[in-house]
Amino acid sequence: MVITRDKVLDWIKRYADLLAENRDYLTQLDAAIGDADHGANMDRGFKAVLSKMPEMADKDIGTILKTVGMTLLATVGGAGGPLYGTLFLQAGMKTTGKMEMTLEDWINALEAGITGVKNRGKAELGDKTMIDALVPAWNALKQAAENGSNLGEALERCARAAEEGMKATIPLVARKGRASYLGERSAGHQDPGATSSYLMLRAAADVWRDA
Amino acid sequence: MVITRDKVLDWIKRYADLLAENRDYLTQLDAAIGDADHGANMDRGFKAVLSKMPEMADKDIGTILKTVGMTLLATVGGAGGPLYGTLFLQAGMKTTGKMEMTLEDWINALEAGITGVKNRGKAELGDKTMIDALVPAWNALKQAAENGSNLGEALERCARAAEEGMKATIPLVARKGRASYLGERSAGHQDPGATSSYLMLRAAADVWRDA
Amino acid sequence: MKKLINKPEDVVREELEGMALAHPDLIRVHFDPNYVVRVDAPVKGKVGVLSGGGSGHEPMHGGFVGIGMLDAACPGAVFTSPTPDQMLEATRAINGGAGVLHIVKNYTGDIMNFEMAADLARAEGIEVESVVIDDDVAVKDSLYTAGRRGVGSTVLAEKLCGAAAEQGRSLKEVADVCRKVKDWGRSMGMALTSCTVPHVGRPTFDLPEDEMEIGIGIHGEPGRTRMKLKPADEIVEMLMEPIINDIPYKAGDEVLLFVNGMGGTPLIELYIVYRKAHQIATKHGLKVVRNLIGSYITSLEMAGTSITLLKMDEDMIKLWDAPVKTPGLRWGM
Amino acid sequence: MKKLINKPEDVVREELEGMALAHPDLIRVHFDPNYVVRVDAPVKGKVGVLSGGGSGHEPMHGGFVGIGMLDAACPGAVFTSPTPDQMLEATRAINGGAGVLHIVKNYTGDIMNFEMAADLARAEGIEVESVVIDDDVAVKDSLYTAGRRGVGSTVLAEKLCGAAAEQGRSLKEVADVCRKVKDWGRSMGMALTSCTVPHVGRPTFDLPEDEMEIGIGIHGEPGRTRMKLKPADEIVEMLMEPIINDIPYKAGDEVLLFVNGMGGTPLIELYIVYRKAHQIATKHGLKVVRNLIGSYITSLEMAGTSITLLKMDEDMIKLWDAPVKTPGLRWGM
Ligand SMILES: Nc1ncnc2c1ncn2[C@@H]1O[C@H](COP(=O)(O)OP(=O)(O)O)[C@@H](O)[C@H]1O
Ligand SMILES: Nc1ncnc2c1ncn2[C@@H]1O[C@H](COP(=O)(O)OP(=O)(O)O)[C@@H](O)[C@H]1O
Ligand SMILES: [Mg+2]
Ligand SMILES: [Mg+2]
Ligand SMILES: [Mg+2]
Ligand SMILES: [Mg+2]
Repeated sequence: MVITRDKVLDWIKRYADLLAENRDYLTQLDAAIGDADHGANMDRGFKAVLSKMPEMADKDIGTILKTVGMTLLATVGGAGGPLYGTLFLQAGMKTTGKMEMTLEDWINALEAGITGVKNRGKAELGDKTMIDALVPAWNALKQAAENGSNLGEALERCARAAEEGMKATIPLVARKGRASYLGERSAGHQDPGATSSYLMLRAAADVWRDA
Repeated sequence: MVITRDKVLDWIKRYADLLAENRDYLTQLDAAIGDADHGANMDRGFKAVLSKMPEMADKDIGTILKTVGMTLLATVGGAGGPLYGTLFLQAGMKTTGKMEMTLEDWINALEAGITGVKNRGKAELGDKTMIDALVPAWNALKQAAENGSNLGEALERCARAAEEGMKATIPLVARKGRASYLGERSAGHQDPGATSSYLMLRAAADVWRDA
Repeated sequence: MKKLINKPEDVVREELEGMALAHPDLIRVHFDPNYVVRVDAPVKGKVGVLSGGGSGHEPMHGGFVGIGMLDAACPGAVFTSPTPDQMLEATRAINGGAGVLHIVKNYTGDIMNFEMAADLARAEGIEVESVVIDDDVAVKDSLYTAGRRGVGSTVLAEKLCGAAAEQGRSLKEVADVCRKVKDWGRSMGMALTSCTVPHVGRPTFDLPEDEMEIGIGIHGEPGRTRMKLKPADEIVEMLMEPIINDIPYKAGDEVLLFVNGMGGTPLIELYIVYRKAHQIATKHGLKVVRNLIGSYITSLEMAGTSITLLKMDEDMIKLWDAPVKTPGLRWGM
Repeated sequence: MKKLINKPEDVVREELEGMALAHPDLIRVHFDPNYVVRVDAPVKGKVGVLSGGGSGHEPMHGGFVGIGMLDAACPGAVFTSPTPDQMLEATRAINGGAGVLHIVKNYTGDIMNFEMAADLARAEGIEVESVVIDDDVAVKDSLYTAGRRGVGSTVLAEKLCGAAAEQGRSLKEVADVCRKVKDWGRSMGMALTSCTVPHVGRPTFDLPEDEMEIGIGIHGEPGRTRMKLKPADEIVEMLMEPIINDIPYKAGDEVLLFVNGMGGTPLIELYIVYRKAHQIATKHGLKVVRNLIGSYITSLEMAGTSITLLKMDEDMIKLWDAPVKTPGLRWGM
C-alpha cells in the first residue's frame, strides 16, 4: 500500500484532465464572485505541467512535485499560481528523494503544502477559500490513518471531506481574495479555489485507490 | 384667393407641427440610408423658427421667409440646414415687401427657392434628394396654374406631386448627400429630405386651401 | 441606451462645459454659437487653422485645439455639421491677419455650411482657403456623386497644418500641406457594433452578434457590406487591401500608419490591429516611419476600427514631430 | 463575443507584438517570460520602476513604459496577475544599481506573485521596495479581508514615481512618493456594461439594458450594488460621495482629478462626467489643479467610468508636470 512515483505522475495527469474538463465550470464559479479566470488559469498551468511529463518521468517524487510547483508558479499567475505553486513546492520539499510514499508520507507532504498555502495567503478556515476544502480534507485523512483505515479508504474520506468543505463555502461571506470585494454579495456562491482543491484530492483518491 | 402674411405664418406653424409629429419617422428614414438626424435637425430648426414667431408677426412675407431661412441656417446644420435655409431665403428675396401672395407669386417664390437648393447642392432630378420631391411638385403647381386651377386645387396637385416624387425616390440609388456613400444599398429606401419637402408642401396645401 | 449623459439635448453643451473646466490653460469655449478656440487666439501674424463637424467624434475636433494644431473647432449637434454662423465667428476669432484655413471633411452638409461661412468671411475681408478631405476608400468616387467621405486623414491634416501654421508659413503654404494630406491619405473602417445617437435612443443599425459592417463611416451609417465576424487579421486584410490598391505611392515610400478606435474599442484590440496592418504595409514595401494608435476620430460608442495610411515626405515628418499641446494630442511640450 | 482579436489564447502575445512594432523607439518587448522594458534599460544609477498586472487594462501598464514613467511592466494573462519569473527578469533588466520599486495593485494574486519576485530579487542582491496601491473606496477596508482594490491611483503613482526616479532620487525617496499616492489617492468606478474575457467568450455578468453596477473594479467583477440607470450627474454624485467622505484632506487642498474610461466609453461622455466631478470637488472647496481625462486603466471593452481624487503637494505637482514619453502618456518631450 504505497504510492509509487508513477502513481504520482498518474495523479497529476488525472488532475490535469479533471481541470480541463471542469475549466468552464471553474470559470463560471469565478465569474460569479471573482474575475472569471480560475478555470483558464489552472488549465493553462496544468497543460504546462503535462508538457513537462517527459522530463519528470524518471525523477523522484520530491523532484516531480517541485517541478509541478515551479511550473505552476511560472504559468498560472493570479492567486491560484502562488498558492498551488507553494502547495506543490512544499509537498515536494517533504518528499525529496522518495521513489514512493506511504500514507504517512502523503499526510506529511500535504500538511506541508497546506501550511505553505496558509503562510502565503494568510487565509483562515471560514474565509471562503481553498483552505476551506484543504484543511477539513487533511483532518479527515489524518483521522482515517489514525483509525487504521487503509490508503484507499483514507484517501476517499479525504476527498469527501474536501467536497463537503467545498460545498460549505457556499453560504460564507468571503474575507480573502477577490471575492472579498463583494462583501455580503459573495454569499450564496461556491468558492472556485475550494472547488479546484477538491478536484485535486478527488483525483488522488481515484488514482491511488488501488495503490 | 390670395395668401396673406398671416396664412404664411400659419403654414410655417403647421409645417413645424408636422415636423415635430414626424420627427421619429424622418429620423428612421435617415437611419436607413444616412445618419439618423434629419428628424431631429428639422425639428430643432423649426422649434427655433417658432420661437421667432413674435418678432415675425408684423412683418411682410419676404421678411418672414428670410427670417425662417436665416434661423434654419443657424440652427439646423448638416445638409438640411443650408438647403432649407437657402430655399426660404431665396423665396423671401422674391417676396420682399409683400403682405400677401397670389398663386403666381408663390410659384415664383418656390421656383427661386428650388433654384437656390439646386445651386447649393448641385443635385439633379433622380439623385434621390429633396429635389425629387420639389421639382415635380413645382411642375405640377405651374401646370395647374396654367390650366386655370384655383389656388386650393393647384396646391393640392403640388402636394400630391411632391408625395409621388417622394415615393419615387424609394427605388433610386443615391448620387448626392450621405446616402450616396451606400451606393446600391441606398435603393429600396425613401429619401428623408424628399419626405420633409413633401411635408412642407402638404402643409401649404392644407393651410392655404381656403385662402 | 446606455450612456453617461444627462438629457440627450444637453450632451454637446455639457461636454463643452467639461472641456472648458478641464483645459482652461489651452482652450476657451464659446457658447451660442458654439466653438472651441485656442486660449491666446488670435495669434498675430499666424495663419488660423479651423475645422469643425458634427459632435460624437471626440477628441476630434475640439480636443485638437491648442498649440501646434487647430486654432478653433466648431462642434455641431451629434453627427450634424455645424452652421455657418459658428464657423464665421470662429474664423473671426482666430484671424491674426494672415488668413484662415478651413479643413473640411467631405460631407454635403459640411461642405455647404463651410462654403457659406467662407463666403461670409471673405466678404468681411478675411482671407480664407478651404481644403476638403475625402480619404475613405470604402466609398466609390465619382464626379456624379458626393465623392468619398472625409475620415481619419482629417486628424493628420489638423496636426500637420497646425504645425505648419505655427512655423509662420503663409496661408497658401499651410493649405498646400493640407492638399498633400488630401492627396496622399487613404482610410477604411469597420464596425463591430452600431452606435446610438443620443436623441434617437436606439442603435442606428442592428448588427447581429455574429456579424460586422465593413466600410463604415463615422456617423453610424451602414457600410459597404455586412458579413460574418472574422478574426482580426482577416479584418485588417479587408481594410488594408482597398487602401493599398488605391494609394498613389509605392514600395519604398515612407508612410504614417494610423490605427483608430471608433470609441467603444479598447486599446488592446487596436494593437492587435496595428500588428497586422504594420505587417501588411511592410510586406508591400512601405516604410512605416510614424504611427498613431488610439481613439482619435470616433463614432460615439461604436466598437470598431479604421486604418489610415498617409505618405510622408521629409517636410511632413518634421511637421508631425513638431511640438503639439492640445487636450487630445500632445508631445514636445 | 465581438472583439478585434484572433484566437483568445493569442490576445496578449499579439497585442505585445503590436506594441513592439509600434514603439521601437521607446520600448522593447521580451517574450517568455513576457515583459515590456524601456529601450535603454537599465539606466545606470537610476531607480528602476516596475509595475505589472493582468492584461486587459491597456494602456496600463505596458503603455506607461518609457522615459519618466515605468522602466518595465509585466503583463499577465487577461485579468490574471503575472508570475514571479516575469517580475524577476524584469527587475533584473531595469536594475541600474540604485534598486527597483515594485508598484503593486492590491489583489491577492498580485501581492503574492510580487512578494515572491521581490524575495528572489533580494536574494540576488537587488534592492527592492514594494508599495501596494489600494485606493478603491467601493470596497470596505478591514484588517481581516484582502482590503481595498488598487485602481486609478496606480496610473498616477506610475507617473509620479517615474518622474522622481528620472530626477535621480533614491529608492526610498521614490517609494515615499508612491506611499503618498497610496495615502492620498481615492477612487470609485461604475459599469454600464460587462466586459467579456476573451477565453470565456461571454460577458462576465449580465446587466439588463436599464441597469448599471456601482462600485465595480477593473476585472469585470460585480460591484457594490446594482441599480437602475441614472443620469450622468447622479452617477457622478454616487461616485464622488464615498470618495469625498474618505479622503484624508479638506477644503483648500489642491487635488488632481482623474476621470477614467473603462474601455468602451467614449471621450464625449468622460467630459460630461468630468464636468460634474469638477463641480462637486470645487463645491467641497478642493482646488482641482491638475487633471487626467481618458481611458488609461481599462477593463477590456467595458463601458463605464471611474473617478480618482489625489491630493497634490508642491513636489507632486512638479513631478506630474515633468516630461514623460511613453506610448500611453506623453508630454514635455
Ligand atoms: N489569501 C488566500 N488564501 C487562500 N486561498 C485564496 C486566497 N485568495 C484567493 N484564494 C483562492 O484563490 C481562488 C481564486 O483563484 P484565481 O481565480 O486563480 O485567482 P484570482 O483571484 O487572482 O483571479 C479563490 O477562489 C480562493 O479559493
Ligand atoms: N446635394 C444635395 N442636394 C439636395 N438635397 C440634398 C443634397 N444632399 C443631401 N440632400 C438632402 O438632405 C437630406 C439629408 O438631410 P440631413 O439628414 O438633415 O443632413 P445630413 O445628411 O448632413 O445628415 C437628404 O435626405 C437629401 O434629401
Ligand atoms: Mg480569478
Ligand atoms: Mg442626416
Ligand atoms: Mg447629419
Ligand atoms: Mg484573476
